[in-house]
Amino acid sequence: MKGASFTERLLRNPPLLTFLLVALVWIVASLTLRGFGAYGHLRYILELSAVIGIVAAGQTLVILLGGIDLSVGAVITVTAILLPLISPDWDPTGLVGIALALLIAAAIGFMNGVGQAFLKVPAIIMTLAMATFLQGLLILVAGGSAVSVTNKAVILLGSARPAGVPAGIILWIVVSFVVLLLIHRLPIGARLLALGANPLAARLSGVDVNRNSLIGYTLSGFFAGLAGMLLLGMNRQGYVGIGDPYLMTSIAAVVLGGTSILGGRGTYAGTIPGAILLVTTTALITVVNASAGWRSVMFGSLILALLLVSGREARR
Amino acid sequence: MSMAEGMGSLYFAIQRRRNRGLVGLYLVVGAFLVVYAFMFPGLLTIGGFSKFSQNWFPLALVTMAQALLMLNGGISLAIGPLVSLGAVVAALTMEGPAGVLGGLVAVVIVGLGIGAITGAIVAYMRLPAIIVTLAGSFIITGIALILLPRPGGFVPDWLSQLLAGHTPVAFGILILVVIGWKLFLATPLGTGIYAVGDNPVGAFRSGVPVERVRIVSFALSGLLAALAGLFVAAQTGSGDPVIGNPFTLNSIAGAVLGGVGFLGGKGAMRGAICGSLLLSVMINVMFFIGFPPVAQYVAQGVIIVGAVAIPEFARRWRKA
Amino acid sequence: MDQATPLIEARAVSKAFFGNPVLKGVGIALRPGRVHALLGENGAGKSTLINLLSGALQPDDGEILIDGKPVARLTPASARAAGIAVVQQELSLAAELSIAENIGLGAAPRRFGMIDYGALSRRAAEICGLVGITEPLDLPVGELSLGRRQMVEIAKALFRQPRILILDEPTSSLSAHEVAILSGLVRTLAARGIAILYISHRLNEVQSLCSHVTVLKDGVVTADQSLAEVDAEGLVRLMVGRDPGEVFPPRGTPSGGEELIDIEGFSAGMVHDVSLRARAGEIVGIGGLVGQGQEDFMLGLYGAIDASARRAMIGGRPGPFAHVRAANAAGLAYVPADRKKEGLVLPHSIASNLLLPSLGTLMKHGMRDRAAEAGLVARLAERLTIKGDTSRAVQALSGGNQQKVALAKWLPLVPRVLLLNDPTRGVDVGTKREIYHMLRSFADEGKLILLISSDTPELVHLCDRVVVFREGAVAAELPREAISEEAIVGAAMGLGAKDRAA
Amino acid sequence: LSNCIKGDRKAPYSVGWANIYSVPTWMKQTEGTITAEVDELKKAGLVKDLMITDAQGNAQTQIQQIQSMIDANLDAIIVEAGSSTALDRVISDACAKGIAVVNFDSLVDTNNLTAKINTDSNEWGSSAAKWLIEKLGGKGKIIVMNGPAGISVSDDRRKGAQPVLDANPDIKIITETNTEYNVAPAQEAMTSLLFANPEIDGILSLGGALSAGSVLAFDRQGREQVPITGENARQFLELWKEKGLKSWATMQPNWLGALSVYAAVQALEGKDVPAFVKVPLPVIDDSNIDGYLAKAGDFPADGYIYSPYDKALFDKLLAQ
Ligand SMILES: Nc1ncnc2c1ncn2[C@@H]1O[C@H](COP(=O)(O)OP(=O)(O)OP(=O)(O)O)[C@@H](O)[C@H]1O
Ligand SMILES: Nc1ncnc2c1ncn2[C@@H]1O[C@H](COP(=O)(O)OP(=O)(O)OP(=O)(O)O)[C@@H](O)[C@H]1O
Ligand SMILES: O[C@@H]1[C@H](O)[C@H](O)CO[C@H]1O
Ligand SMILES: [Mg+2]
Ligand SMILES: [Mg+2]
Repeated sequence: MKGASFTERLLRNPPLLTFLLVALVWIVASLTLRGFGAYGHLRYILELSAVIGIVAAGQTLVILLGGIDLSVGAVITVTAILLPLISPDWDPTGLVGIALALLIAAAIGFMNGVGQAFLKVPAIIMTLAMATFLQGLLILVAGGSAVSVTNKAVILLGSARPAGVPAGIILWIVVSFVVLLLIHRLPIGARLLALGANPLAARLSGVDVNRNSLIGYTLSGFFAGLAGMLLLGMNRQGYVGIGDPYLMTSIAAVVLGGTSILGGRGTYAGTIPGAILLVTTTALITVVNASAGWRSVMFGSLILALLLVSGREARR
Repeated sequence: MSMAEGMGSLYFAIQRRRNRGLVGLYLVVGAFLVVYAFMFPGLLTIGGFSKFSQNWFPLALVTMAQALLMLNGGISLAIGPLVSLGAVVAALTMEGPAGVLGGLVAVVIVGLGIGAITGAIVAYMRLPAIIVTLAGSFIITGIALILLPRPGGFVPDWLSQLLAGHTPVAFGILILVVIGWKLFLATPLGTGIYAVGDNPVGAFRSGVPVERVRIVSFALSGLLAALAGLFVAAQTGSGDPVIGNPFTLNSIAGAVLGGVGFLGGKGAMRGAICGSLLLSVMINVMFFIGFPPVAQYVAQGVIIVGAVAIPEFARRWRKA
Repeated sequence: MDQATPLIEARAVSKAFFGNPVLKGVGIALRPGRVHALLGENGAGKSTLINLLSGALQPDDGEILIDGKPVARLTPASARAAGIAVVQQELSLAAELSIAENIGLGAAPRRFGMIDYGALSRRAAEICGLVGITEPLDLPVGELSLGRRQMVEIAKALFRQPRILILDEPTSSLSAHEVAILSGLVRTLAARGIAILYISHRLNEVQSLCSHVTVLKDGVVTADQSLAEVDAEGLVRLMVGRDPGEVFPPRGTPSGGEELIDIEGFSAGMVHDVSLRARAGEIVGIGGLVGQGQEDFMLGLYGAIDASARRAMIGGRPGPFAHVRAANAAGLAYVPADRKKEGLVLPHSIASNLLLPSLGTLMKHGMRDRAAEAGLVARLAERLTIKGDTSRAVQALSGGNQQKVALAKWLPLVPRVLLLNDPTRGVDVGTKREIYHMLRSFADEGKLILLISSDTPELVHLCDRVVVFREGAVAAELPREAISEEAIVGAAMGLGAKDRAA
Repeated sequence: LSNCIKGDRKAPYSVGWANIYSVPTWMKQTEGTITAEVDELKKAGLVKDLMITDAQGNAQTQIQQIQSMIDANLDAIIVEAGSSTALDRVISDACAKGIAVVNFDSLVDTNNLTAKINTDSNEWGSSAAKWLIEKLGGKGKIIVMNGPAGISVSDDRRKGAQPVLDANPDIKIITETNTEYNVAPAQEAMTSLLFANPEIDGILSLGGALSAGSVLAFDRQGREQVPITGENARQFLELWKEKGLKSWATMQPNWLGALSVYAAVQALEGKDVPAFVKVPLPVIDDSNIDGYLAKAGDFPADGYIYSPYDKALFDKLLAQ
């Protein structure tokens, strides 16, 4: 559009805005806080963001299609605990274990989709119940204790740094590439968006609601599994509860990135800086010397302030 | 003509219709209550019923607080922290010179005030409620922790006895709250909650003060959550800065179980209240059946899905 | 009467959206007792002007006067206080609230600060009687058909006892019967001294009801005159600015093409035991009072609701279809009546909406071929004269242009059977003409067109055959020679279609 | 007779364990000691069944579950409290019904119960602080790692350290953290702190998993380890050995659970159980760490290596 000024265009581009916000926070923080802007630290922030970013990839898809996935935390935990347990000894590469674990994660997502599509259970209830269910199952399987990983590929994923770039970040880049393609360059992306914005019109336009919901939830399960695997690699240990912190953060990253929580509008391009923003904020608050209460207040206020900038366009 | 029925009959006819989609849920909840009463006949005594309803009461209040927002097209992730803050404020003020009355006033102000501020941010800045309240949840938790870094404070024993003793006062209050809600719904502002939730533009053009409705619903929701906190303080005799946190997810679960839609304008409060009752009675039934913790988690997941899926299937089956 | 002070007047108002001017120095004056028509093509700015007059939008420039006095800032509330009521083109109802509550929304009688349900019930009943709403007042509006919701919308406006009543395409989804009721009502209200602004694309209505007209074109007023000496053609000329030519295309001779629909004992929703055969090259009209199963019939054919049949060959494949995709695969396309709820993904761009059904057909290297898609969108926009940037949200289009998008999106799939549910609802006369000619040429190309219409003249002049539904069954099937308004209405009302046929 | 005991309950007894949250490994291990003890007592004909509830972290649910245990008229209730104040009233109710109530680890404020069994959290904090300060020669910059805010255990440990820190003004607290008692969040927080603080002389960690997370953060960032306090978490003890840390640790024995069941049954049997059973805190240092590590294989990877226990030990502790 020719009429629109630069700022106007910027304001209408939540992903870009969120990216600029991240840059701004980084610059201000490194000028004021010793050590914050160190290359190593920023790299570490990105590495942590990768986990959130990958879970939030699935969350983005599901939210775009008008749903929500409250089971991602549980799926991460399931993957992180099951992967070491099911990696067969005869496979030195560890890839078989990974494939199995991701299959399980995707199957859980698929079940969520089935609940949605065929049992007509609202997403929020279906996935919440699934999380509770998995919690019980896990205690049963793992007896509630942590398992250490010996899977070669997973350890490599958590520790390798080809050309100084942590493997987790590389994985995230790949995921981003795939998800952005999926949303913007494949028919399914447009179908998910249409479903999220108006399921009835989409159905009458020949979009198969059930099938696309199934695909969306399955992918969400898959990406949560992928994140669980990365987390396992970074921690070397999976335990019950390891995925819990990623539920709310994955949703927050999506919304901070300008995607409508009601579905039908947004892109993963916003989620990426959204995830970085969240981790950055947490890191900032951690180094402030204040009581727990004050730190909590500061964290909330900072999120709110960032939202005022990046979330402006996300009106209903 | 049939519609020229008597005066109040329109009101009751509207009410009757709202029950239709909820029959399935009523049956599920009823079945659970029967099973529970069968296993624990003490439920049917005054004392037993009192205790049961006291344990359900705060969940019922927060579910109403959540449903109120969801009907209006909003949602709050700060319900739990607000319960904590309500409990903290009650426990801190009631032991001071302000006394119980002062404490009550303080809790009411805190609930209404925080709710209204949140509502104003959502309504005027046009930010998504889910993330505003997520940020709010950290801020409110922080305030509760600053006010009362560790559990403590004090609520006079007579108040605890009154609200959470061996009489069903809490249940009575719940009924009053429901009546209050019905009265509110019968005000133009109350009807506006549905209209704004369903079709904000249309409501605006019909002369409904959309922003004011949003703010009022957040304020009332905040009030309910803070009052739930006051009750928790009375029930436990003290304040705890983190006690309310789990209520957030439970309030959403209760409301959605009760058929309240995510997008606004869909559902009824009675459904939400029923949903919260199911969540509550489920805990007792599982205990009396003697489920081990693992089975409790699994069963809970299955029951929740079933409670939504079974009525849906029944509906489809009846239609076919 | 024209000398009286206008109850409301807009002087030189302008309005732009995101820098695109929609109204440029427009003036209009509504006087008591006058039915004033506001005409203009789709997107001319009629609804926008109304939004200014009712306080829903603020003008960028110019002023609004009520009773001759300028008002600083008109809001919906202050407009209502000044006696202005609007029947919105975009329905402003809340689905979960009852008919009565909707009617009273924002203006309900109160007692002790609460809605006085007794008084509401009485007054709403009175008005419903006036406009012919017979459904129980406690029924949630969400359970009503589009046409009935429109009636509720009208009742809602009347409930406010307006001095100034603005009707934005009030009849676009009404049946003939409902239109008659409304016309009578409008006359009565005007006789009582109420100023009425009437927007419609049905020029016969305008002609019979209105005494004055303002015509908008490209954001400016091109006519502001009495309708006294203007005849039907003159009206069209006023609006289009030139001679429009025949509205309805000439009918050819039915070619006896391939049989594309052959159903027997077909049931779906409220439709039961319907039999129908139809061939390529035909335009088959489906008439009847609103809500007699016409829509269920189409949805059933389209696989969108459960259907059963003793025998069904649809598009050359055995039906009924279990899914929309199966219907699409058989060459069926469906254009719903409620374009906002069912036809379009409003917040998405025109381009995305146009591409939705054909996603996956334009692929390159396994990915969407953006260039090909852009070409397709451009061709469709051109063919249906959808002007402007196709990356705009379809929401921002005027009603008529939205309808074009809802139709155009199917063309790339080259459907053989078009199921059209009131496709010209709210479409301006010029565009209507285009659509009629397009439908005829589709038929000539060998497509079969099933057309539900609430506009009886459309059935009479466009269709090769009309099937009239009543209570979920076919009440009459009128061959070309037998089609007339009387025959259709008669059959629809259950007045001896069979006797006549005999 | 012990507190709450009325002498009209007869063996075999039914016992309830009201757990706040069953998921953390510490809890799993503790449940193991409880079920093992119950098996013993069953053999002795003293216990007939054990009911376990899991409040899923919700103190409000825990109240409800304890109420159900009262309703079911269990003979003994073992409580791992989700709030130091919230359960006071329901526990008092149980006590009034003659139920033996024993509370361990995470304690409640009320004394209306049969016994509280715990180590001394204040002493935990002060001993840790003393050791660290001595190690640092009374001077240096330290970071304090706490468990979750608003929880009495973490709060009590921190409080115990305060007087010691006050007495040593040359010890500077750079900053404090609050995280769950889990490795990953602790490691994440410490990593950020390492970037922000080039000079750190010691870590006052008040939880085993927190210590492990801290050590891992130092290790991953290639920073030289500093003196750190901790707990008998297997992972921490192993890191200590592996990295040759300068460390000190203590232990919150999981068999507090078993001891609680044992104490409850003793009380029901008419024995005199002291109202507060103080379990001494052991010191783990370079001199005895090998003894702990030798048994590591018997414990979960993220579990706690607790010292052995037997009836004799229990009797001795109960005889104080
Ligand atoms: N909210 C909006 N944002 C952007 N553009 C808008 C908006 N509302 C209307 N427009 C544009 O303003 C122009 C006039 O629209 P308007 O709805 O007033 O037309 P109309 O004359 O009522 O058309 P119709 O006969 O189809 O109802 C259209 O081009 C439309 O795209
Ligand atoms: N209308 C539809 N509704 C739902 N899913 C679809 C639809 N069309 C295709 N898909 C599925 O979406 C994914 C990508 O779509 P794509 O169009 O490339 O597949 P396709 O099967 O080649 O499509 P088509 O059926 O149009 O030939 C595939 O898994 C495809 O099966
Ligand atoms: O619809 C609900 C139910 O009637 C409930 O019992 C109270 O609030 C109303 O809004
Ligand atoms: Mg219009
Ligand atoms: Mg129109």
